[in-house]
Amino acid sequence: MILNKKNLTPLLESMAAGRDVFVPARVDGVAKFALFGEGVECAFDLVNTTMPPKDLLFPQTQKMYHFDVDANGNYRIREYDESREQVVFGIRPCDMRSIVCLDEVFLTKGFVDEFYANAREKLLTVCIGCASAAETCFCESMGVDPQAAPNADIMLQDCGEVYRVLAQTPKGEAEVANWAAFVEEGDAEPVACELSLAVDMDGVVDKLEGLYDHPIWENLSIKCLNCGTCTYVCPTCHCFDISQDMRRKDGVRFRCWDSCMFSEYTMMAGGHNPRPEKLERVRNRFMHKLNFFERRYGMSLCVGCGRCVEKCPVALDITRLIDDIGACDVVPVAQAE
Amino acid sequence: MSVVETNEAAAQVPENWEPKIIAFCCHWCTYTGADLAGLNRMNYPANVRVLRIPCSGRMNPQYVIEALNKGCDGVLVCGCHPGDCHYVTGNYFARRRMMIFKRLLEYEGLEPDRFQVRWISGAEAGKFRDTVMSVVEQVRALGPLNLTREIPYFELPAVPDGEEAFDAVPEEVVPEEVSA
Amino acid sequence: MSGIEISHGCAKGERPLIPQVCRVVEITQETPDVKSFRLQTLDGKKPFDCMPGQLGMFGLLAYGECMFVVSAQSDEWVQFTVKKVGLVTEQLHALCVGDEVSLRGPYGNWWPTEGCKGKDMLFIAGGIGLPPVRSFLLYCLEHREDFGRIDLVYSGSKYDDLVFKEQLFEIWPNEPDMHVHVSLYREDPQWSGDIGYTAPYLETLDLGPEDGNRVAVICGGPSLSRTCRESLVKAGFDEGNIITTLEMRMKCGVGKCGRCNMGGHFICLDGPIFTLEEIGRMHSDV
Amino acid sequence: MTAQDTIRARARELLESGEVASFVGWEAGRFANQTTPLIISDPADADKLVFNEYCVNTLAKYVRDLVPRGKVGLVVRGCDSRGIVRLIVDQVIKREDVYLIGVGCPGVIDRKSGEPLKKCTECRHNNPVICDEMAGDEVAKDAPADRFAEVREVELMAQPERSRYFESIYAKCIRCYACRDVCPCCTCRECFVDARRENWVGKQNNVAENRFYGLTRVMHIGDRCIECGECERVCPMDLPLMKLNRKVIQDLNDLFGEFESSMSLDEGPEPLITYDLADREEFM
Repeated sequence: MILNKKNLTPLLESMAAGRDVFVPARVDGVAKFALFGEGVECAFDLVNTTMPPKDLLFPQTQKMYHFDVDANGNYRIREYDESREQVVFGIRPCDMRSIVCLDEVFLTKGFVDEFYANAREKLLTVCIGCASAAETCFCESMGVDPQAAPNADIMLQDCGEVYRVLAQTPKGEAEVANWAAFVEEGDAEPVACELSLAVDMDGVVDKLEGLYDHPIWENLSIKCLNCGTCTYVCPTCHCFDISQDMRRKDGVRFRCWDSCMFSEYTMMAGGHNPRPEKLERVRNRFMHKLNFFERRYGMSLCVGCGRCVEKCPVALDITRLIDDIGACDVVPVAQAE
Repeated sequence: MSVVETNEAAAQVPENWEPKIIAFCCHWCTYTGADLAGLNRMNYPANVRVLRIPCSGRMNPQYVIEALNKGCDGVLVCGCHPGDCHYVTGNYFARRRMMIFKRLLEYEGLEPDRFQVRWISGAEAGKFRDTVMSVVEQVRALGPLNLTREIPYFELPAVPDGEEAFDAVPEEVVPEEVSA
Repeated sequence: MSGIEISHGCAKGERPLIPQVCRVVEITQETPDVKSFRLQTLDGKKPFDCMPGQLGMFGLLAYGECMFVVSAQSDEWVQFTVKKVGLVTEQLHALCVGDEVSLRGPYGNWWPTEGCKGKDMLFIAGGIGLPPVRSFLLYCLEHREDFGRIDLVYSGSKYDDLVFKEQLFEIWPNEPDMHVHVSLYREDPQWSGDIGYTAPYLETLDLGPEDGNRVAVICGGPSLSRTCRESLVKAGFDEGNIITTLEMRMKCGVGKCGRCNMGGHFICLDGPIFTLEEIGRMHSDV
Repeated sequence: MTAQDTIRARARELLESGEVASFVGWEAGRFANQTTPLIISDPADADKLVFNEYCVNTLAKYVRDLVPRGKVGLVVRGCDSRGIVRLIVDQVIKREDVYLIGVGCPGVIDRKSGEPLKKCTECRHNNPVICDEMAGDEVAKDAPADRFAEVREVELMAQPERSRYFESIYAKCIRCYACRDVCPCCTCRECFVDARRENWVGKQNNVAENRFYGLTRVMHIGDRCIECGECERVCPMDLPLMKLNRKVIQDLNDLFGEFESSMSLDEGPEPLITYDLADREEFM
């Protein structure tokens, strides 16, 4: 099926009837996913937004439950459920792959995080393939096809003037069914997207096992500022902190994004901090991206979107790290984990 | 419940709205002046909550922002007259810091009357009362502070109005018999 | 490697971050800065049943919550032993009986009670490290016949810091085939016993590995566990027979907030109990 | 001998002679015209050092972590040298901890747009204020038109409009603290943000907390700000942070006399940590 780019806007208006539709847009100069409505002009020309779409599933500050004292003086806890029907229209294949990583974290291993699970069920993902890539994109090297997203509900492959519509899940088929007014029959060839940046990932995971005390981390972390920019613009970073807002007797407990780069992230009450210096934190972050997550869930936590390469104040570049690791002559010690 | 007050919501004035004002008073001069005002049975509106600080030099700008975020509509900082400071130079530093901070807050859109600084000595009980009255009137005229404040703001018990509003001595609380 | 088998990532549960409101039914003051709290749900039942060594996220709704080991349990309450070190523990110490607290759990894995059957047990603890070790010790004492000789090596910095003194000096020494060795780091007027740090004190007791039949359980501060591990390995212990419980800052308790990671493993979900051999394989910056 | 060759040669000499334990400069990044900071201690790496019009980062703050390893060699332009002065005056490092190779700065070009960076168009001191030696001659640069133009532009707005303007700024902030971590004035051992027990500012990201953080940071560095513009450059959300810093500098200059912070090691105390009996009196 074909969807002509001209009738994107009427399609969005029809979809936005009962639901919140989020589209990539520039709001006050910041490229992020904004609620489609008046005053928001979609920016589908953007290769990718600065702020990742993880904000829809895992908001930066999310109220978990409200507690207050009920009639007979006992504490009462009432959960918030702010999840509602949402559509993210125009998400890119690399961000779709990041949603797979977030699903693994929040929905598996013995505990299902119901805040994330509720939001995830009610989210319809319409992924748009990339016809052109930015200089910092390296998704193909991380196993992501710029024109395909297997776990998206609907895949719109960019074919120049039109999109090729592929409904990939029952939910997607149901949605495409009522797109009849905008879609016509026919087929089109998706535009091949060449990436200027590529890294060689094979062997890196195993090599990292033996590199824990290698000076490579020293040279890398010495120039890092330890700010939280890379973790907050990264689509797959999922660390959070839990705290509460009080108002005399009642209050709200919320969870909010946290960054492994902050100094008090692992600071214990007794004053002991297992990761006191920049070296341990930077090493932990990149090991988590390239090795730890792979060992635990079997997929890399870096999807190659290039946001951290783009936004790092000191241009500390994960692709150069991968190249340096490749160049290291440490014999890969395959750890049987 | 944490109340998200956006700009429009706070614009209309609820009918029995009373301005909430915090006065940071320096322990040696203004606090004594306020005490003297109480001694002389001078009546001033109870909208002002007095907080004692050792010296106006101890006035941290963070207290002002926290007060505004937590729900106050006006902040008053009082200290000793320059030269009277118990710590000799406390109010000189405070004068500079507060001048800069006042301009910064006005630059950020806070109405000038909401953040005021006064030098009030221990003997000027009248000046303390007049300052408090004028601040309360000015802030009442400005209405509620319409900054976005997602921190839950304090809802202190409604201020008793009418003439017994000023005699703030609570009557003896008679414990009724505790039922079984 | 005939090491002890420990199950990992075995905690299950739904609505992981939502606590239940519990009531404090009994508070015992162990030392000037350590208290034990017994908790029950509002309607008087046991909040959750858990295996020895599992953790619970115990805290106050107004101030926050921290992860503690369930130091003892019965069929009506669970007990947590809390040392006053930070913001939340300070508020916990201000609690009185009948107050309401927030509790969620059980989290983490448990002591390998099956794996250690029939072995001699050597428990090593330092200061506030005794409660986690005690949860296993109490299990061993309840199933005394399953275990061989039990030794407890416990040390603290001051006499006041010794936790569970009553059990330590009156009850446990009289248990069959159980030997309690207590030492203090420094001279203390109230103490006439041994003086010495845990690792050197351990070597003076010459508790050998009994060619694989003795299991060592360590819990204490970073320095204690490092020095004791070295002295045990030097004494000939096989790394698979040394079990320790690790500690890091925990916020979610269910392996999602990414904070307590040891390499790819999360201490709150896969741990906190690991054998030394497993820790050796992980990238540890504890 | 271009400035870059001089820097490379001097860096190699300093490292070989052991006079300097580590040397801080820039190296070429992966992409065209991209540079990234480079810290070397091995003389052989000296050839990686580059100096061109794309050296975006200000290097002063790296010295703080490197001083424990020994004396640090550093390439300094106008903003870097003022950053070093700031660190010395704030007693974070001592003058003899650093060896400064000065170089005149023609202004840095943004590698994407090709025009000079905003912070360089507004730069008024492009030649090093202190250095041990000069690697190239000073570069004359005409002073920018109006230092406080953007501040005045905000001041002319009406009060409600200004309030909404700053609320939209604070609504965009994601609290990544890049502005704090890059600023040479922000060198507290434990920042109030990390003092979790005192909990000055919560971790949630809402307008109220962002305003608290933003205003506090401006008041902490207002009188010591060296106007290097790095906080604005590194902000991932492109917040106009210099509008706040420059507002405080403008008021300080108007009220307490012209003061240019971090210009020399023996300059007078900053305006907010001193006082004058004849200061303007507004609170009588």
